[in-house]
Amino acid sequence: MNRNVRRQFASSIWLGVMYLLTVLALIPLGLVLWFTVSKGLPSVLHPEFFTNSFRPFGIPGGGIAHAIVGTAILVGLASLMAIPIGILGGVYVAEYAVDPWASWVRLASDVLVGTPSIAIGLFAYALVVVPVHHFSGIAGSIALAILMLPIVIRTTEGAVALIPNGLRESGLALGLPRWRVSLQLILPTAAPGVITGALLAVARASGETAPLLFTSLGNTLFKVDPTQAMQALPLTIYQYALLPYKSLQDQAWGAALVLVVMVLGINLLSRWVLRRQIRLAGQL
Amino acid sequence: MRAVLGAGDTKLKVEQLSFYYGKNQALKDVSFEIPERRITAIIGPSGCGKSTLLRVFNRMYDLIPSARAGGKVLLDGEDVVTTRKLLELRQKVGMVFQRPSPFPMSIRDNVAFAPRLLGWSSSRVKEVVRQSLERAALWDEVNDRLEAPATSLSGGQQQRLAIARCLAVSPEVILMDEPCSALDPVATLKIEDLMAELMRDYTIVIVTHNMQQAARVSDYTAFMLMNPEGRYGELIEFAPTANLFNQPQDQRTEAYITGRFG
Amino acid sequence: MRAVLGAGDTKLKVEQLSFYYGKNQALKDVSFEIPERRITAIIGPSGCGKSTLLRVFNRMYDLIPSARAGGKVLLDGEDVVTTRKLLELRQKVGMVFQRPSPFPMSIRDNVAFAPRLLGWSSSRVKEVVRQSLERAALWDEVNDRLEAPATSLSGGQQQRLAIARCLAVSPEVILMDEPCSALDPVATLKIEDLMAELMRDYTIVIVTHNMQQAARVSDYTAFMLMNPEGRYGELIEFAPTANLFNQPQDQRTEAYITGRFG
Amino acid sequence: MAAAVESTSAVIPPVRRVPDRFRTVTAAVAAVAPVILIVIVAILYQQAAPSIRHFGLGFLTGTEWNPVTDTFGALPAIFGTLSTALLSLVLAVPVGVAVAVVLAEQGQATLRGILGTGIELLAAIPSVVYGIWALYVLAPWSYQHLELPISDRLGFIGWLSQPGARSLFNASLVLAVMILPTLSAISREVIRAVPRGLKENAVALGATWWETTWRVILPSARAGIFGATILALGRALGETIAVTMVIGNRYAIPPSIFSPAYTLASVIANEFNEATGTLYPAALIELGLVLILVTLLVNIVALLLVRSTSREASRAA
Amino acid sequence: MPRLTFERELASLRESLVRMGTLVESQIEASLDALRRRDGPAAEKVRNQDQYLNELFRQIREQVFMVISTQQPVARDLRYLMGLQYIAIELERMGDYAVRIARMTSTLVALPDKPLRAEFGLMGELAIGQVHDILEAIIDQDVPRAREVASRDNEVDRLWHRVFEDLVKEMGTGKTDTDGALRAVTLLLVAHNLERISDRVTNVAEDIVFLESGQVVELG
Amino acid sequence: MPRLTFERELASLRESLVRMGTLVESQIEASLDALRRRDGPAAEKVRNQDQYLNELFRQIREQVFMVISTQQPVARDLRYLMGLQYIAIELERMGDYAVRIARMTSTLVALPDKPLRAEFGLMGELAIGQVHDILEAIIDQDVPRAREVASRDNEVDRLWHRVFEDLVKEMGTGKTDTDGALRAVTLLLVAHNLERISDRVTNVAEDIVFLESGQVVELG
Repeated sequence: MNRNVRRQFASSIWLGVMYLLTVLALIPLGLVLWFTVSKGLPSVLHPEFFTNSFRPFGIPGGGIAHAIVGTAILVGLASLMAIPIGILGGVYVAEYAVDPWASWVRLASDVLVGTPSIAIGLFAYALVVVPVHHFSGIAGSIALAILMLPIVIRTTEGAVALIPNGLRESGLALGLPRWRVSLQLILPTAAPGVITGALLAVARASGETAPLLFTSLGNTLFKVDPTQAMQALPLTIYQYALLPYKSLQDQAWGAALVLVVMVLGINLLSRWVLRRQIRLAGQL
Repeated sequence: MRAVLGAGDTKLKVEQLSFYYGKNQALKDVSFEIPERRITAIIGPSGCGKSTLLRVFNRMYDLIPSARAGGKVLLDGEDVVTTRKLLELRQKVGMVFQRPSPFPMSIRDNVAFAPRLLGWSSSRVKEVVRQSLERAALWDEVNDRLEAPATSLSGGQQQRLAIARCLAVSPEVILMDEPCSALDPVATLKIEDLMAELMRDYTIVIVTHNMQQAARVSDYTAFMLMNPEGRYGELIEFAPTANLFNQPQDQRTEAYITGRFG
Repeated sequence: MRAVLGAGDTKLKVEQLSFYYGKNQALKDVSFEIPERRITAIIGPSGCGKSTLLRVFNRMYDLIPSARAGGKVLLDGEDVVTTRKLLELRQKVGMVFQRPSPFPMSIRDNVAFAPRLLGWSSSRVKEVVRQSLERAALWDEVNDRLEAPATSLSGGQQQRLAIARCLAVSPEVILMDEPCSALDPVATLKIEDLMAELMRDYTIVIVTHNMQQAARVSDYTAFMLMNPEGRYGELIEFAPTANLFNQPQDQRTEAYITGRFG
Repeated sequence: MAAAVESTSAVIPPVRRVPDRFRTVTAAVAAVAPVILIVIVAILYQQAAPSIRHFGLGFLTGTEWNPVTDTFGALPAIFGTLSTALLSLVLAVPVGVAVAVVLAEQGQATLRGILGTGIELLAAIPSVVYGIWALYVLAPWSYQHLELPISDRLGFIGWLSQPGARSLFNASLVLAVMILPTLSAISREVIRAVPRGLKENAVALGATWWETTWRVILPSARAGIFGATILALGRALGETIAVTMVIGNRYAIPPSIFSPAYTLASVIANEFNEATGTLYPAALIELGLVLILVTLLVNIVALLLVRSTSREASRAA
Repeated sequence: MPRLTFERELASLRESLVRMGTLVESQIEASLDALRRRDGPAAEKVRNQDQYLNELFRQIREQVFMVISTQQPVARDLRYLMGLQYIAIELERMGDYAVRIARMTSTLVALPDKPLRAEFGLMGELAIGQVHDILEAIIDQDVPRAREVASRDNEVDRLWHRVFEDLVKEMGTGKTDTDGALRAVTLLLVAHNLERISDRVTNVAEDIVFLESGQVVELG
Repeated sequence: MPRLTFERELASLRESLVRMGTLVESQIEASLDALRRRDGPAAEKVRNQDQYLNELFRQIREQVFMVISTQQPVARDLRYLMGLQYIAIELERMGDYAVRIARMTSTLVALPDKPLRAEFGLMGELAIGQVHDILEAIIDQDVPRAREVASRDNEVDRLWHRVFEDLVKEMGTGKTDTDGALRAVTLLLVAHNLERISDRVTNVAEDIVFLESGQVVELG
């Protein structure tokens, strides 16, 4: 065979292998979604699943209302703490990128993103639970906030950094003060990216289990008081799944379906927002 | 020759200007005088410090923490290098960049952006928007779609919008940092014509790596080079453009403009 | 005038070439003949399809899935558009891009890249590396550090390395897509001089938005414009460079080269 | 000459800048991130202090974990953590790079968009969902169709014997799925950051798609891909819930990859709420401290690697 | 689109050229006037005025230089500039001829007065008319006019030959003394210079055709 | 760094100019030779040869055009090109003078033979020498030499005045017939043209000074 023909042939083979591996990588996604839906759907189809709270094994009509509300409260509180700080911090890191301090913040954020969530749970436990001597939603939300903070910082930074430097310089060259340029010109321009970051952080926090294990602990009752132990969706799944009762396992699958739909929904939404941001930034 | 008709008074007087990024000297002992209501071009090979020099004039270098300047740059007698009235300085000394960077808002809002933040009355802002767009030779092209996003304009139009935006705060000096290097020849010549018009009212300083452009548009030209030993930029020659391109006084200038380097 | 001395034979014959990106027509009915061992420049405002045209000659457009070409481009009589021998074609028709893009390896390995893929013997590769670097006027600057990473070279050197890399597979035609637009004037003139040297052995086609450059370096010039209605690029005029810049036959060419557009 | 420059530069005073209050405020806010990081380590250290004082370095090498006798050694957990993480890397890296290569190609935007979205959604799925899936679906299947056939044929090799549904191997398998998106997303970015010109140049020289990818693109992205791998390693080390659900939770160095094991994170997750006394929780927190220090180290190395590549890429471009 | 700066430069250059042309015309007129009126001081003035002309010429040349080096004209623009310069060269030469005529007038003034031949008046008028009209052709960028003006060269030529023959005949009668011979020869040279001026007008006409159309033609 | 293409163009241009100069020199030589030998056909040949000269001139002019429009020279380069062109213009004029001399030779051939004055030989030699030497100054880019050559103009001028006075005196004796007058006037014009050639050499010298140094000088 002619050498060039051989080279072309080898290239085609390799291309096929690469695509094959990609498809292979997607199989777990399909399986996870399939099983979550098929096993979770029966539970989810009962309306009381969303309105009722925990019922012990054998008592029908158990639901996850307490977990959904708990997750909402936990994540909501965490967002209130993490998002404003994260955005301001992200603006700082992006706007003063050459500051030595900014690179420390950046490094710390990256490391924080990679820190095992269980360790953050331990930290929140030691920080909040130990002094007040009982588990609480607040402890859980602090743990989640710590988890969210670096994500918000880095995505905000990324979104702001995507804005061409020319925009910043143009603003400053007009004689506008730095804070006006940053907050009234740059940040609005980067808004979709920043929102994406916040959404991603929310999605991530909603799905986390480990940091909640020793902080909000979980609760079988419907609670809206964050100073008490609270249930959350992932906790529900984790706890029910390991129980030897079929009905609770089914509820775990149902909760998993709810969680997946929620998380993937937020995720797809954030991707859509982000795409707009990128298109906009491309035009600048 | 315009340049021969008699120069304007000195608008910017650069005196023994040196500039450092951290420990690295970027400019050394640059001295010359930029005349009012004329176009002054700064040319030289890359790395000669021409952009740095331009960014001294409106203190854009403040963005870089390690930057330091020595010497003086007198704008109407007031030292730019040490002034604490940074915002006033930048309103007086506008700047147009290589990339037009339209703000992500309507054409009108782009021009009105700074005036509004400066708290001007809305009728005044409206007037300023119109005037600035007219002066930037953009009014006729956009007056029927002032609400359209600025990003919908072509590259050349965006650059004229950037000029209009800069005119909106009534600068006296306009600095241009390679304003045409991202544009095609058609848009470039439009900007050049616009510069010739703006010269009646503004002092213009343009940095360009395109020496033909400097020759075409400017009244005065400063030629800079990087000192081969010290690695800092220095001013080699400053003269009326026609003289510089016909009878350069310095060997190095001649070598550069005739394309015989190194 | 070189061009007057008698043109080389036709190397590339473009016949009724049309080009589409998906549904958008990018080129329409372009026909002209590129002579052998001459420098042919393609000029025109941005968006006129000059880069697209160049990328037809070595089928680089194959990288873009939706691209289609109609008509013929005969390279020594063989149609480039329909050939299935892509690798051979690209060895015959080399290309130098706007950005030099040195491969992340040593200077030597950069040049030896393609020869090694072709399975040449190591002694032959060694010889080719030396020859190519010499022809690209880079040997003297790098022969003492062939193992250094190519990224350590300056921009102008990198571009000459890209040329050497392309010479290594003994092309007959060299396409250059704005090879100097990322370089400063010093490096630019070095490349231009190199082109004048290479012309003895290679057919060179250069796309440039800098018409002064086209005027300086080329023997023949093709001027293209975007059709205002159809939004496709078309060839307006093709002539010896000296004629085109002195006595353009088409009004639009004259308007463009004298800087009076639109 | 240089000395002269030096001396003049010494004379020039720093520019008197107008104070930038905006910067001060935002910098202070941003300080929250590093401060938290330090405080985490500090507090964990403080909480682990009893155990550290009691066991010293022997904690790291001890193999026994007995709350009754207050004997705590971390080695089996450390071993489990490292081996699941490394095994998952072995499984995920080739696939992840292949995915990255495919996704970084231009053209066929729709197909690639769908593939890319799919891969990224993999990352979005909460680990507890992976856990329940792994527990009920993946582990049984893997036991039947992977572990049994392999140990049947290769069981004479000790560490491929004793198949079980809850095993180190299955934990690695689910970990591999979980780190795959990290791996491919970062690798894709790194590959995309390879200047387009490199590819065009290689193609223009007559290189085939594979030659271009293998000899030009992947080498350019090498350091970045390595960084992505390390980053994925960090994720794998710290992953808790899914692993806890399938690894079998046996505190011992397993004889085979198909045997149950334990990881640092899952020990904590399982036992912390029941831990009483001083030494037991302190020992668990010390496990957390070990985990966090290891991941810190791995992360920092990875970040430096990824950053150096993107810097190189921007220099080349 | 206009290219403002360049157009401005071109306009100023054309203006300078017209100023130069007007000066040349008046120089020729003045020199012939001085000849007719045997006015030594007037002739002297023509010779002095020439320096202004030279200065104007130098300026135009320099200006062309500056425009070429700063505006990099090509095609029609370059042709136009070069054409202007060629015309300036011709005008400068015409000025020289006027000076020569003035110099000869100085010679003639020293000689005994004798009535001038009618042909001189005619030649002078024709030449001045040609210069005047070619200037207008420059201003109006009027190629046909330029060609027409150039064609009048024949008439001047005819007159020159008549003057030449007559003067030779006059001297051939053997009745001339030295003064007479000097006068005759001087007048001959005056006529020669007028004829040369007319030649130059033809050259200018060729230059006009060139700068407007790019064609190189031989007129006359 | 060289700018290969541009240098190549310049070299070819300079070569053309030298070829043109050589042709002019030989034209002048031939015309004077024909005059001395009263060789009608030779004179005729000079007049025919002029078209080659014109063609060469046209080519140089065009080449200058192309170099300017394609190479965009500035400063010294532009000066050099323009200087070359100015010199070509002067050379072309010199060629014209040679043709005039040849034309006069045709007139003289028809007249009775009489020995030529020595001054003609002298003037001719001087003029040819000047042309020859100024060509070498061009080739060698030798400014002092150019100045020196230009200074020889005075000698030619002196000879021209002597010829003029002698001829006027000769005609003033009243002993000339028509043929004699025609011959005298024709010779006078020959001398005049030689003097003009010498003037042109001065102009060329000025151009050389200009193109080498950028200074505008008045020589002679």
